[in-house]
Amino acid sequence: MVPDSPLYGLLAEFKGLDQLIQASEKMREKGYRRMDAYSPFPSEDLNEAIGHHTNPLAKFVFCGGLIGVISGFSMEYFASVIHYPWRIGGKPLNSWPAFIPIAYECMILGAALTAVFGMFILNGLPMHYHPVFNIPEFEKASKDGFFLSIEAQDKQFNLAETKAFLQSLGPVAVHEVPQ
Amino acid sequence: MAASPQAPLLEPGQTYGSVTDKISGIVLTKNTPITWFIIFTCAFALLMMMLGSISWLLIKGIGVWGVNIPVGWGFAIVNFVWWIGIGHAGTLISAILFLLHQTWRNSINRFAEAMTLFAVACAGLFPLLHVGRPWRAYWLFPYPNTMSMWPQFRSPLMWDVFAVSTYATVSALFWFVGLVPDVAAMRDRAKNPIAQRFYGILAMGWRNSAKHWNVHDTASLLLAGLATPLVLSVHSVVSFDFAISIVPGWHTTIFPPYFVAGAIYSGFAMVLTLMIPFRKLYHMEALITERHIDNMAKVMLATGLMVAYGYLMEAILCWYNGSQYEVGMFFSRIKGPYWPAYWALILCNIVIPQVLWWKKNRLNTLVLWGVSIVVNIGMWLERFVIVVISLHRDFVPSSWGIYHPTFWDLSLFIGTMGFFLTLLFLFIRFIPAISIFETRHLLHESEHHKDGVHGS
Amino acid sequence: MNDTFEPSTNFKELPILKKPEEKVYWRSMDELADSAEFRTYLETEFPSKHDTWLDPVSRRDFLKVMGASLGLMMFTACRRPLEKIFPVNEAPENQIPGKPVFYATALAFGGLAQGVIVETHEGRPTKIEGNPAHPDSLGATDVFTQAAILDMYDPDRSQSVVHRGVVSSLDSFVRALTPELAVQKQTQGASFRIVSEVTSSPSLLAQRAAFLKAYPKAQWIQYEPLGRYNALQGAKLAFGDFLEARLNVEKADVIVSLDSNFLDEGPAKLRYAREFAAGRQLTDGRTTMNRLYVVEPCPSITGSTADHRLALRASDIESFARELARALNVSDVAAGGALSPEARKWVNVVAADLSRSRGSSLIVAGDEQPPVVHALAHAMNQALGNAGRTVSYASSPVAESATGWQDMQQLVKDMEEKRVDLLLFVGGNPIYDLPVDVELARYMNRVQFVARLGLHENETSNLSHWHVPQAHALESWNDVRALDGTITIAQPMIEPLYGGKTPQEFIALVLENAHSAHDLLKDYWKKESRVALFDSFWQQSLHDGIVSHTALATHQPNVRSGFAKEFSAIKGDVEIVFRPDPTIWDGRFANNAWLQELPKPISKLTWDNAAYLSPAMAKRLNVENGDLVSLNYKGRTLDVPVWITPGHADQSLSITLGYGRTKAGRVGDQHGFNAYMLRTSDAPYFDGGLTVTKKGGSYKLVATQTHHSMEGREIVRAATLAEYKSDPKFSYRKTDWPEESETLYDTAPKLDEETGWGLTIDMNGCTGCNACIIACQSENNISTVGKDQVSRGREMHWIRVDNYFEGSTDNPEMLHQPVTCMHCENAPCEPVCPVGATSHTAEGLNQMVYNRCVGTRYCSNNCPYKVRRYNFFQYADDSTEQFKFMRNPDVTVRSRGVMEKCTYCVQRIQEVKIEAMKTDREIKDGEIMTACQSACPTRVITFGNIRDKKSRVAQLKNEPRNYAMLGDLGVRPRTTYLAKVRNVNPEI
Amino acid sequence: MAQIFSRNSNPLSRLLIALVIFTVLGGLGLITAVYRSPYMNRVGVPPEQPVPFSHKHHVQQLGIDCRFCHTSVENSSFAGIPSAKTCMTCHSQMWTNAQVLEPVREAFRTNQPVPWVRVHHLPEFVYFNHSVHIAKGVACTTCHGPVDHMEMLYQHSTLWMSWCLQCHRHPEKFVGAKAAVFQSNWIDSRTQDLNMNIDLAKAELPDGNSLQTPEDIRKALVKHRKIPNAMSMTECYVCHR
Repeated sequence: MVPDSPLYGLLAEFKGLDQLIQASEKMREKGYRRMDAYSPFPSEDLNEAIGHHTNPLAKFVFCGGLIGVISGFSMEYFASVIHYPWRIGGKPLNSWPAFIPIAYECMILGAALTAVFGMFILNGLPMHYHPVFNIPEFEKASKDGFFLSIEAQDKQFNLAETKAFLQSLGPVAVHEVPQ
Repeated sequence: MAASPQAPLLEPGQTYGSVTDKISGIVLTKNTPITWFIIFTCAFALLMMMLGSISWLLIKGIGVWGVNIPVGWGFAIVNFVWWIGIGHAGTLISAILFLLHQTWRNSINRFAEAMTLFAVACAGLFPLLHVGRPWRAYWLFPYPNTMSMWPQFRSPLMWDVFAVSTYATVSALFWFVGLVPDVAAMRDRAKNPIAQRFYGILAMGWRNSAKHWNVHDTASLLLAGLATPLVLSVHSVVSFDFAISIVPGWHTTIFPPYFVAGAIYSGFAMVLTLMIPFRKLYHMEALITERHIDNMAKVMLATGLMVAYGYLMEAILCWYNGSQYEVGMFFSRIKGPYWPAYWALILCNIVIPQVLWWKKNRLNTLVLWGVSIVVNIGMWLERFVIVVISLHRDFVPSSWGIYHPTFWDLSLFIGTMGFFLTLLFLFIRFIPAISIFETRHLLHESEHHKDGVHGS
Repeated sequence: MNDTFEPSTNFKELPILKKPEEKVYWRSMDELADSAEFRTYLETEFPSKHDTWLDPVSRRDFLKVMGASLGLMMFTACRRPLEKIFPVNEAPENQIPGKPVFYATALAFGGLAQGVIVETHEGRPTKIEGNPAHPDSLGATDVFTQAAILDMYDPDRSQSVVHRGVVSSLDSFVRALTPELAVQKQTQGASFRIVSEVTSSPSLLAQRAAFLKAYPKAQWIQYEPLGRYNALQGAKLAFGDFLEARLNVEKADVIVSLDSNFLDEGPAKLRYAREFAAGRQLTDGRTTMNRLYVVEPCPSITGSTADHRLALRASDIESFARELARALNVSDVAAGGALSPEARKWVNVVAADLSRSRGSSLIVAGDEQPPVVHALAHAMNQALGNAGRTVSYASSPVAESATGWQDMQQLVKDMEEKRVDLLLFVGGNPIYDLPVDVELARYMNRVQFVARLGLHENETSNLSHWHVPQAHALESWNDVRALDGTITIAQPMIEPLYGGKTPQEFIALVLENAHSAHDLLKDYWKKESRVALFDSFWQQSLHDGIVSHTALATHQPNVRSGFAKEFSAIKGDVEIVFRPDPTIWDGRFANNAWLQELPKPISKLTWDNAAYLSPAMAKRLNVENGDLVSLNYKGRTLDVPVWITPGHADQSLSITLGYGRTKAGRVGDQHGFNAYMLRTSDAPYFDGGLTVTKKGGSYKLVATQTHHSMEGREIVRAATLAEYKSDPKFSYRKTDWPEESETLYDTAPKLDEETGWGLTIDMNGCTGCNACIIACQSENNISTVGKDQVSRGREMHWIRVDNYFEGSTDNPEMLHQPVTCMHCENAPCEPVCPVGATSHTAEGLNQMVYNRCVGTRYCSNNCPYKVRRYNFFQYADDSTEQFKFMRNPDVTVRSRGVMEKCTYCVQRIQEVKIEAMKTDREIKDGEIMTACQSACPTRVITFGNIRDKKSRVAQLKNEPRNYAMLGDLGVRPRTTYLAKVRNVNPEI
Repeated sequence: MAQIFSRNSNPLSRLLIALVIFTVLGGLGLITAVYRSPYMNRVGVPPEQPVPFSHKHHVQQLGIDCRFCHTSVENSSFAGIPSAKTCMTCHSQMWTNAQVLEPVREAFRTNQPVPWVRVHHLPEFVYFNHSVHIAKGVACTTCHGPVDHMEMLYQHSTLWMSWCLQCHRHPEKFVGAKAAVFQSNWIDSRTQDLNMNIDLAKAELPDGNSLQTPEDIRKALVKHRKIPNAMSMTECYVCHR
């Protein structure tokens, strides 16, 4: 880490989830927005508190599935009815009941792919470098640590004040996070 | 079920830290248990045998197997269906139980999902190898070509191609999504720089932030929602390979449900077969408690009964439709040249598992382990009965024949087991076999459950 | 794993014009024959099992090039004989490359002619058809004739003159022979013997006369192990002369066969089978049919076709014949031995039935029965006034061979006493197939000079000083008579592959007037024919395949009496019966893979013979199929596996000759058991005094069909004539014919309205002779797979003849059913193919595209008739040059991992369709014939356009007996069957 | 824990992902391109021949008819390759001692074939029949291209199954006047239309003169010659047996 580099923001560590939740709520009341909270397991209350509790993934997935099923069936239809029709066992060219399974699988595939890649994109992953990793204690975030970060970009942000306010929320420690 | 006041899902006295360290410890430890090396070596040897018999098959042709006319499908298809079926338990545990908020799944789903992947990998080999000209197998995929030819989409085998490949892809992605937070944890625990980078790259910079968790939860939920119908469809499609045909003993509408039930049955059996030794080997009693074992045993018993119902229905339907070919096929099952296979199947899948009615048997891991193995055998026999017995005596008596598996049939089958175990043991060695973050979550909830804040 | 499947190391890409970087040019057969690769080809495993990752090597490019070469070479370098020959449709000089040319010729079998028409492509014979103009073919062929094509290309044929095992040359042979001849001239050939196969060739017999003139004290013996000596001697007994009985089966209403397999054995079997079927055809409103009684020990094709069959020990046939003759008041016939009550009843019933139809009945004696039975048959026919009506007599074209059996014994005696110095074998294999007590082999070394002319270097060549390669019939100029004497001038299709000599050429060397066979023959006929315009006579004869007006005159001899005065019964309670093998005859076809793999008509065994016995006898011996038993007979022992045969006479054990060859070639060696080791000169066909003991241990016998019960399913439908008359539609089931409307798929593309191919098989005429199987194999380049693969259920025949038993196991009814691809309109195989390798044409063909097939075998699983065949290995031998020449260029050779099946001979359909399209004309009914159809002796297979109501096949499908096998599955098969009708006699 | 990855690892990883996607797609594209290139199917690449025979010279300049050498094209599946004799009919008179013709003379003397290199090569499982195509009015040049402009003969068409199917699905786009099948003006000078001699076609049709556009004429020709419909013409057995 480079101490004299410009500041990314502040990172406050808390004792437990409940404290983190309260702190996050306080910060929001204070008008801070560009924050994020870190906990070793998902917690809807925390998401509520910090304000990350909605996302558009479901809509994307729906579209993905729709594209999948349509392209799947139209491929089958084009192949067996339009492009090269064969007489097969006295069955119609457009044997749509027989086309259902493949169309169905295509739908699932389309939807699932959207879900996974949507997740990564919405989370801005991969992002192997992130300032918060500069703080050695942050390692606990994937074990039993509960953190709250405020970015310097936040218009409310003022190093001294913010730090002081954070201190008032009873954290275990507050770190300055370099870029 | 999670809320019921019975044996806990976690031994008391666990903390976020302790569970994290315990699980990641398995992977990050310097000293791998010697048993791991022993089993891995055996598995690897078998894998080599598989490669050997595959090469022989490719050099010589399908004829090295016992298949013939009328029995055009032999071990290859039997094993394919068997492996696919085994795979299904993983998806079921991770997806369906997830949707049903069965929190007890948490400590076993990672393991089960991994099992799914590897089972599907084994299964996927067989359709490819059993075609006469594997070097032409790409014709099974629709792609623009200079022949302006297309696959024939009415064929259940085409449905298989799509179903199985979709299934493999989706399970792999689902598994990876669940894995990301844990490899992040590994990244943070790892001391050795190579390990750090390895897990670091896999973790893709996961930060456990509320933002991440939020989207991650949605994604998991959606994937579970997709995987559930997928797993049901896959084994239905596999059953269509038979149900769509006109062969007596294949041409029946009960196949889809009863194949799915059978798949889950064999899947859970396989989970137990692997989980029980694993639990012992890595002293995971704290995380994989008797409760898990008991629940899985119950699921096995239930699905076992469904399968039994399936067999009964087959007999009744065959009597009911009264077709002489169906009746003939049924009698060739119970007293034809392959009668031992049929009766052994009844013994393994219906009679023996009834011991699971008694709790003490369910909790006696040794008994349970034995039963689970028996069920695995039984389910393999079921596929053998369906594939071979139905084919060997169909409509025209002059063409009746007999199928003798050859050495290469067996070696390939056993070889895939080696393939499966090799992958599994690599997984156990390098990837947290139990979902860490879900265990933490479970711990958190159970604590709040004690002071009655939350319930699940 | 079986070791017959080791990849052959010397795989060579065909010489073809393909890509610039791999220019290899094929010029002519002899260049090829001399090349080193060619020699190595001959070493390759056969049937060669060659694995390749490639699709079949470009066989047809090779032929395209051959076509090109022909154009380039103006036919001179290709192995067409330089002599002018005259094809059926056009002369070679205006032969069109890429188009087949057809030539008429004849193959000799047992010395008598089978008239054929041979299809040749660019000078290579590829397919044999019957010659409709020939009296003993009538357009049909039998299995041996069909398989001759493979014999000709057999890579194991002898390639060069051999002297004491060392390759030599014809010149040195002649040089060695000349002094010997000189010596003989002094002694008038006193110690000079020639042993040839039976022959009716006028030119060869003329040479024989010339030979005997030059060497008055010499002998020329005509010997065949299964020569029809009994028939000739029987005629001698009855008429005092070697006459041939010529049957007119069609005219006969009641036929009694005394152990005669006349539908499948003998020179005129094809004609007899045709007439027999015609005599019981129930189509076009006919309701009368002939009735066939068969009395025989072991089930034969004739027996299985009979309306009534009595299983009687061969030794009791004579007694039966005597009783029957007495019942028909034939004068002074001594009574035979005691008969079973059943047999007695038979005598009375049959006699009554015969006398009801005097003049229109027929009694036939089997070639395996002693002369007296034949004489009795002649006497009975005369007594019934059949002579001149259903049977007529003429002198035999092979009369000169009548004493061959005894002559051979005399020859060996002479050799033993050193009275033979110069011995020439012209074909044949006496070392192997002489009776065991005629010890030729033992005294061979007492002869100074032994030479043999033969197709293969076989057991006899081994013990001869010289071996000279013989030209195959398809490579030879020859003339040969049919049973009725009609002469065919046989022309070669190709010059001898290995420079073989014809018998005429060989004898010419002896007579020291060496000429080419062509000149010899032409000169002979110039003298014989005495026609003004010889050239036009010659051309006409070659073109037609027969020389007109050469049939021998018939006459009405009187049967002498008193030949049957005394009767001597055969001792011993268990009898042994020797029979010709239905697929390899006396062993001469042992190296023919097609015939080895062809299932025996009744047992369905392949690649082996066995001891056939009745279920009852098997129970007493406590043996199963394949268990080894020891046969003790006249102090000799042979261990053979048994095959339990329902309908076999009890206390009788029959075994076929021709197996157990030791020097047949790579295909024929070490298969089966050599029954000649038990056969003695005094009892050539059967004898009592056999003791059978279970030996313990067993031998792997391989049959293509193991289950002979129909399990109550209506696969083959049959009724009696009475039932048929009362209900002509007895085989009709409504469920077999689902209405067009009975479908969920009414939007399916409709099939063509003008043309729809279909096939019918009239079970009433099918004798189960297997001719269709080999015809199909030859036409469609079907591979043989070897015993091991057959045992795994992987035989490749596109058409099979199923054989079902009904009724008691002691004497069941037997039903033969040929099964082709049914070309179902709703074919179950089609929807399950993932790559669309099998689909349907508008004209109703279920097409199978080999080059698209990936080999999932799903189609075969879903085929209710199980007519699809699969290349589990690289069965097609793509490394042996000869087979590339042999194959039909119009049919793709299937590679490993590919499904194949009957196509209704689509290549023939396409050929005709294209010709018709070119001139926008209609295709005539009967213009397209499938291979099985054109081979069928009884003409029960009919192919054609079912949409054309006037076509024969459409009419047959309207017959009341028409039924669809497994029609209730709703697959709407295009191949349908006409149910079988038996003309039973209620009194039995 | 300290940073494992440097600051610029983020753009790097994104770049990497993009790269992977690109290589996969690009790779597939490349394979397809190569497979369909003349390098693979030899279209337009004249092979080395033992004798530098010029179709241009013989057809265009000397005006020799196709059938003079390819004798069996009208009645056999195989068009026929001329024998040395055919060559010598003229070359015994002209160019009698031209070095290039030595192989031909040698072949004529020794009765051995001239080792021509096959230009149009079909797989052995494809059964193509020249005569019926000629009979239905598919001109030589429709498939063999401007042979009369070829110094050295090369393969004009891909001979892919898809290529065959074009015509078997839409014969009305390809058939021409029967009288013109052997004409080498493979582009009609006036209509600039492929193998379509309007006048001859009209002459051939009963109601020829009532028709105007080449399209109509071709449709009429297809009907007139009873060429089956697309679905029958694209059945497997038409070409594979």
